[in-house]
Amino acid sequence: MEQILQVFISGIFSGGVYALVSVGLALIFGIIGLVNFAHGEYLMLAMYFAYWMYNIIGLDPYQSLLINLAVMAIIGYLTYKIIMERVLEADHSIQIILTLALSMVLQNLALMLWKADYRNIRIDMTTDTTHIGFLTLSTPRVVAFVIAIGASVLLYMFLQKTYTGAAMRAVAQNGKAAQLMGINLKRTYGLAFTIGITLVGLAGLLLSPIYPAFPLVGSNFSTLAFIVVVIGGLTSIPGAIMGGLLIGVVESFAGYFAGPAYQQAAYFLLFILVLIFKPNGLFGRS
Amino acid sequence: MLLKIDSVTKKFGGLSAVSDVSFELEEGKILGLIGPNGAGKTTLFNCINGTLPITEGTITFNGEQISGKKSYQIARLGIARSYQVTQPFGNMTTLQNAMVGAFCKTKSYNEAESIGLNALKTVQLDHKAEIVAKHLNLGERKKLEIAKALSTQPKLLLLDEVMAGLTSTEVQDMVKIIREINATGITIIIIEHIMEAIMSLSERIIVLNFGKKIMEGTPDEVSNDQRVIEAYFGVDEGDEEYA
Amino acid sequence: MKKFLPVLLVLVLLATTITGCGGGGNGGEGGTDSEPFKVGAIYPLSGANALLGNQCLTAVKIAVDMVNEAGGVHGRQVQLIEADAPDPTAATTEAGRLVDQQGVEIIFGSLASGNAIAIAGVTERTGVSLVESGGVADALTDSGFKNVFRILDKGSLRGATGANYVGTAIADMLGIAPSDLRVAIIHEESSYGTSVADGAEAKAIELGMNVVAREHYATTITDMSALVLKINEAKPDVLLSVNYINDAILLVDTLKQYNAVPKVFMGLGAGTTDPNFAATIGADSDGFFCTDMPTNLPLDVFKDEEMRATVSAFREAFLEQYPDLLNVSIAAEAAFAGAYTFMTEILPNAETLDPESIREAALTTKLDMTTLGFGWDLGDDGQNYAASANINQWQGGEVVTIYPEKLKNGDVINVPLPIASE
Amino acid sequence: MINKLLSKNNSVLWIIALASIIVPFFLPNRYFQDIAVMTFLWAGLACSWNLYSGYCNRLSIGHAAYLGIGAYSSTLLYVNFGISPWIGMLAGGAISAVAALIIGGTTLRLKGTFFVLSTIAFAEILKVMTITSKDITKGALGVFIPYEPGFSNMIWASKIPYAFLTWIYMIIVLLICVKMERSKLGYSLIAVGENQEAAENLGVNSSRTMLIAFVMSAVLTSFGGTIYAQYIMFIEPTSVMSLMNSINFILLAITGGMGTAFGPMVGSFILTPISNLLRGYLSSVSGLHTFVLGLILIAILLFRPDGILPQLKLFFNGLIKKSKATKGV
Repeated sequence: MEQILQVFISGIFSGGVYALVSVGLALIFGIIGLVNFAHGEYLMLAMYFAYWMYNIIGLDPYQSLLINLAVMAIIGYLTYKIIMERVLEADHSIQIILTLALSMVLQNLALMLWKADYRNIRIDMTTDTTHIGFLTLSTPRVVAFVIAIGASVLLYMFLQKTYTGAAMRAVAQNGKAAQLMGINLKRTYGLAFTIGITLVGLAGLLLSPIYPAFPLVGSNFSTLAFIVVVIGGLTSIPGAIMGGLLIGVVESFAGYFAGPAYQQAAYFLLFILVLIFKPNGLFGRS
Repeated sequence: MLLKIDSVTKKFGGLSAVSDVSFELEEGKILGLIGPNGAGKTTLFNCINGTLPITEGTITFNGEQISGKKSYQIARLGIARSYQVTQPFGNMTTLQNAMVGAFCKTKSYNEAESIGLNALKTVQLDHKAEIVAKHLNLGERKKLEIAKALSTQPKLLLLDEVMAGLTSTEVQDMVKIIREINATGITIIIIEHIMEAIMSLSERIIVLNFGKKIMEGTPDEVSNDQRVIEAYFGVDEGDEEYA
Repeated sequence: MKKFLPVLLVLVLLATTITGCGGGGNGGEGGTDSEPFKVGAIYPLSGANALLGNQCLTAVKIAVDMVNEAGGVHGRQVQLIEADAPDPTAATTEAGRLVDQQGVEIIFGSLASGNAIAIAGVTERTGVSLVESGGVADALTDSGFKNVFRILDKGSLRGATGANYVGTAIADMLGIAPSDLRVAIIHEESSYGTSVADGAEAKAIELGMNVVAREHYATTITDMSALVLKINEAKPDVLLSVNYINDAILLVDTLKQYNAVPKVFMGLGAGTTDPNFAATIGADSDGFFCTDMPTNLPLDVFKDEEMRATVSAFREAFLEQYPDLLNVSIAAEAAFAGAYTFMTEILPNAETLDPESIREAALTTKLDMTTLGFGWDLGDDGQNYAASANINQWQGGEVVTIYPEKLKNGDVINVPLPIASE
Repeated sequence: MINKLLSKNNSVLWIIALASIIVPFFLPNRYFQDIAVMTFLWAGLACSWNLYSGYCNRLSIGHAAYLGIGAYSSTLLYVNFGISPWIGMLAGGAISAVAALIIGGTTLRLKGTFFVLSTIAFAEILKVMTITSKDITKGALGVFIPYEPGFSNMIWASKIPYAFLTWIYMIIVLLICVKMERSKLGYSLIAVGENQEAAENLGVNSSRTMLIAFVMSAVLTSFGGTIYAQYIMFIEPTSVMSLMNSINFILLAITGGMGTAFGPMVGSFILTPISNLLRGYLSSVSGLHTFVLGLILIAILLFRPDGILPQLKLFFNGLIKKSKATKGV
């Protein structure tokens, strides 16, 4: 029983990072309707920036948090302006392929600029553990979890309590109607994309003390984030959080009971089941 | 009786978009369907052709119960419809659009081509046969809607506001086309807001309001009926848009 | 049409680049009167294995430079043509380019066994030699290829060597009879991990040990908690583990976090031998075993003075290009050894540089020592039966060779590991 | 998106397709012949993908699964039981058909991105199954096909027979697509892709239409998988069933023009040689070739989202008009 609980908890904690990656995507997918298969590549970029900040200036990822997020926001905004804005109206298949091509470009740009080496950040906390009762928790994962959930909640509050947030929700519901009500559609889209990329950047920073940066590190996260977003019910921020945690737990249990080889297959299977039986997502409104 | 609607109700959640509507339609006739916005006219069409499952009641077509059947099955049995908001297959040519429905009754490409072409001739669109549909203007799109439906070689044609937005000459044109179609023996139910058109076309008219049938009669009876006048002018128009 | 112009422009630019490069490649100047002797190198330079692939290519380049400086092969300068093969399909095409377009006589490769087999499919036809110093899958030399020469040990042998040491020496040190010894096997799921783990499992069963768990995972794994909890459940005394570097570090971190470090950790090649392994994990790595080709041997192992100088020069040249690395990676050392030995020891023994003579020279030449620390003695299948795996142990951030006796330069420490659970 | 049924005026493209078999004979060596083989093969594969995804405008990013089924079925039958790959090819087709029926039956009704993601999911699950069913598939070690040339083994020493085989494969898939374009299935499929509800109202059984096309697409892809395996002579799950392979189908089709019979062929004729040559000649900087390839794709998508085919057609039409004009004078 203790073991099962331990497996569960470890799933929850890795799910925290998935949640954060996915919240960013939920924002982009939900509000702009843009399919971004290069999402994981921004995680990669953020991890590299964290590494360079650590390696050159000596700031650990937590100390360089704000600078990094600002950089990610700028990169996100530029991507939106240069590429995404041109395909807002395009067919989703064009968007998918365009972002796949973008991910090829970013991955290989990283390979060209920074080589394939694994860039580890080792801070004292990396292998620290926290004990609660019989439970063992990896400290950086706990920190990542807390910040991830905190950021997601902040985003949720932003969407619920501020005017800009309300405007974004209105756009998510019905872009044209929102435009008629005087909401600047393109600006709102740009903001949503920028926030989405900043959030995935944050996820990268939180991951960087645990996991090295390398050109392909983001490739798994793009598909995973989509799965979480769909399971969570597309536009729903709480849904994305719950979805992320669920995928973490499913992965963990599959790894424990069936073996790590089945971890990915398990969440893909869960995803297909959700699509078949609850196409609006487990946590979405019907 | 070609079509028999018996106490049909369609609910969305708690709201009844169509409630307890019954009527019958003889072969070869033109039936008008009017009512204010949100009265449930389009929803009724959606129920007849199987796009939406009905909540209660039965629909019988040609002696066969069709409620519960899928829309493509109903189309094959001989009910075709046009959409109020035109739905052309934008990247196909006008002729190709018309041919999709033709394959309903034939497997031969050549046969489908001639059926499609005939349908285009009927609506006077054959000169645009090779134009890609997204480049058509509104009037042409409305005609294409009818041609697509016609090419399935229906017994019953449901026309949903095919004249909305057209110029008066185009409307006259369309009235003529509908008459011609009817003359070939195809029964028609038509939803229309342009009163002169529907009054001159229809033999009988059914008036819906808030999903209920409030009256049925000849054009003359309908235009003089107090309830109809109230429905159109007296009461606030419902805000709910059902279909 | 206006918008189409940029696309056209890109295409035109590309075309010029390609023809430009092609022209340059063909007109390589050797500096001698005779035509250069062309050799190829195919490694994964992009994609998931890009890291080691690029290191291997660097090593081969250094070997070629050294050979050229010393006068080349049969008096001809060696011209190296490189190729990127992230997967077997690309390997086939690129092997075709090197063999049929560039006319290379030898291909050095290829890190991934799948690529090696795909390349062999091309080279066999024309008799071009494939000198393999990275791929360990048994199938490569078990499939009847005539011109594939593998300098390093087979995967199954490497696994078996590690398991054998566990079943004999380590069982003794722990004071547990092999039949009571509980071993768990973890491996990454590519052909590398699978073939080494297969060898280890077979040997462990042969020696009567209890294989209490065997799990595999994809190298893209980001959280090993479930794996570690599952393995820990089986309460192994010894963990036999085949990993690349990234996952090796993640595995040890996670083992430590869950206080699940077994009494003995026996790494089987690649990641656990990588200098970054100890550098990243720190002092806790003291006592972790790693079975691999001989790696980072002290220079005094090389009795031959010339060879000692060669190894030293290679290491220096390599680290110059990879200043971040502490030591030369084992993959690069093997790539160098394969290329250098073949060009300096085998080719001079071939009467001419045609496939038949090269093959004969490769199979008949016997060497006691190569720069990799073991000899050269190929069987008819092209496998180097002098190749062995060493049992090494991390001590103070350095790889210390424990076994075989002749290469031994330190004694075993930390059995059981001080950080082991219980 | 372009009019998908322009193939009436396809004579020039047919000439290109049929004449392309001459090319391998004029290529200077086996390397270029190899690129020609891969070009034909990928043209056939991309056309097979296009048969469902292109016409119906629903992307499958999981076609590597059917490539894998085709490759593994024939290879395992051949290596283990000596059954000729020609028969194995049919067996692979049958297995793919069953897989596509199951997968299609559960996912084809999904819309847009949901369908796309479900195809990725199924392909990944199949890959994991192939890796873990070690007893049958040899898992990650992959399967090596011994070199025993002969027609019945579908193995040849020269590249020319492979060029013929892949070319015939491409032509057959093209014929099927062109034939389909002039059939009830084709019209129904395109109509469903444009507007599913409107098509249903015209008597199109959309789920049946999609399922038939999906199965056809899977089976044809699987045939290509068998040829692929017999050509490379080594298959392993991580490369055959990789996401990158799945993506390649789409890249080729979209570059040429999705949903047109000849678009994917044009895409492969342009992109397969370019990507191979880029890899061959830009390998000195790791990653440069894929980077450049990505940039080309982004350029095409931003500036020519309908693919290159319409541009080609305009060009050809212009030529024809010109020649007519000169004749007229």
